[in-house]
Amino acid sequence: MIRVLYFARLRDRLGVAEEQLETFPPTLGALREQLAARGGDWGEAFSDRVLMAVNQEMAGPETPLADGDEVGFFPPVTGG
Amino acid sequence: MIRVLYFARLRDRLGVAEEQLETFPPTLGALREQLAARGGDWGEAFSDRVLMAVNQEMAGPETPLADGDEVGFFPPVTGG
Amino acid sequence: MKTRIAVQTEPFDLAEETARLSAGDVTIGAVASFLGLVRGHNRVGEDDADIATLTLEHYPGMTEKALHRIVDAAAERWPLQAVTVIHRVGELRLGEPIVLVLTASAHRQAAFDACQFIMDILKTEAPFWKKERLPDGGERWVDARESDSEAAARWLRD
Amino acid sequence: MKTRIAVQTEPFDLAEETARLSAGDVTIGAVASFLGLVRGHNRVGEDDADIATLTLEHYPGMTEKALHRIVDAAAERWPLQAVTVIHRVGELRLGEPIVLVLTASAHRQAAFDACQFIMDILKTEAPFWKKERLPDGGERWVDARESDSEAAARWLRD
Repeated sequence: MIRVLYFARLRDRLGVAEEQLETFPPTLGALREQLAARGGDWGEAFSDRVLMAVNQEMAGPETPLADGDEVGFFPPVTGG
Repeated sequence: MIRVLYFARLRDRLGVAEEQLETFPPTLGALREQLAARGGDWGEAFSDRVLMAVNQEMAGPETPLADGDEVGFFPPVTGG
Repeated sequence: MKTRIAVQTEPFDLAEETARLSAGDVTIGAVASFLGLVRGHNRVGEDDADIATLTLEHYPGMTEKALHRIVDAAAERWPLQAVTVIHRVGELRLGEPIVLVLTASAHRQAAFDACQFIMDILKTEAPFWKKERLPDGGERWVDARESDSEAAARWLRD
Repeated sequence: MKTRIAVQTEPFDLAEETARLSAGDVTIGAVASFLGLVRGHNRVGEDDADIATLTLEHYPGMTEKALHRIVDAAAERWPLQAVTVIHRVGELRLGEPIVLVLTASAHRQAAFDACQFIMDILKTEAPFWKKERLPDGGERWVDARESDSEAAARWLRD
């Protein structure tokens, strides 16, 4: 099982802040594709630039996923 | 008449903080040469790098001198 | 290196933070700082628009990790005695402080460079997001700036 | 542009100066600052040596003029809403503040650049001189640094 978190504009568009996935693909990139394929707002939301983190570290599409991981998806950051 | 001021290390070496000159040459560079020619510590003190100001603005050797001017001689600055 | 990193809703005390940074360390000759404040208007496409308040959301846990990593990267590049980074979250009013970065070093160039580096990388890597509330009650998320990506990229080129 | 320049023996209040700089101006989004402190040792030729106190002499009248000119030059190069420069003179103890430069702008790059510019030019053009008193009672004037001349020269090349 993995935890998936959505933040800021992305969360608002999806209407989901957090979900738990019992089954998940082997990489972060594959997870992103799977979410984008859900249809509705999901495809459009993931067609924008979306940053990804695994266990609270920025991560790329090749990053492997393992049971217990925390995955974050979010728009480009605007702090400071 | 002009007022001539000396600061910091230069003043300490010359033992003079301020003097008034009744007669003075036409330019700042000529004044500097005249002071360096006084002999004793003066020649050595003016052989180091010395900055010059006329009426409290940094000035070069070509700067003309006029009655009532305030001239400053000092070593490279070390504030901040 | 003395490091202080905080993500908080409360304001911070600039004088107290500066004193804490340099207290007791007479090898520090230079403290550079950056203070980011909520501005009263922002550029939206071609238009300037007034804003009423600014709300900062973040990714709890990841923000602190990201800030620690940025500060550690700065300490690898420059000789620093102390660094403080405080970033506020929640709803902020016009003119209120958002972020404070303090860097202390023996000499000023290291302090200046490290302070700019931390701000530039923070702007593109620390997971904070700004939402503006307009005087008419409308809200909108702030868009990331291309100029911020360029500012961060210059440190990778060096 | 709001300008505050002071040459004084008294310490200054960092929080008060920062509040004064940005008070009431919600177009300010960024405040960069530099704080110079008396360090406990200095490089003399090849050796480090401890110092006990630092005395700052200046050229009264010319210092204020020079600081105003430096700040005006910064305001011509960058869009600044406010600048504060405070430089202390007289005898200072270890760890005490020597100089404070605050620059306020809408955006951070202008604030950072202007702050560095003012410090770099101040270091080579404002008529202040430092004299160190050593723990054994001896005194010596501080030598100008070649690196300060180079830091100032880069702004003329740009």
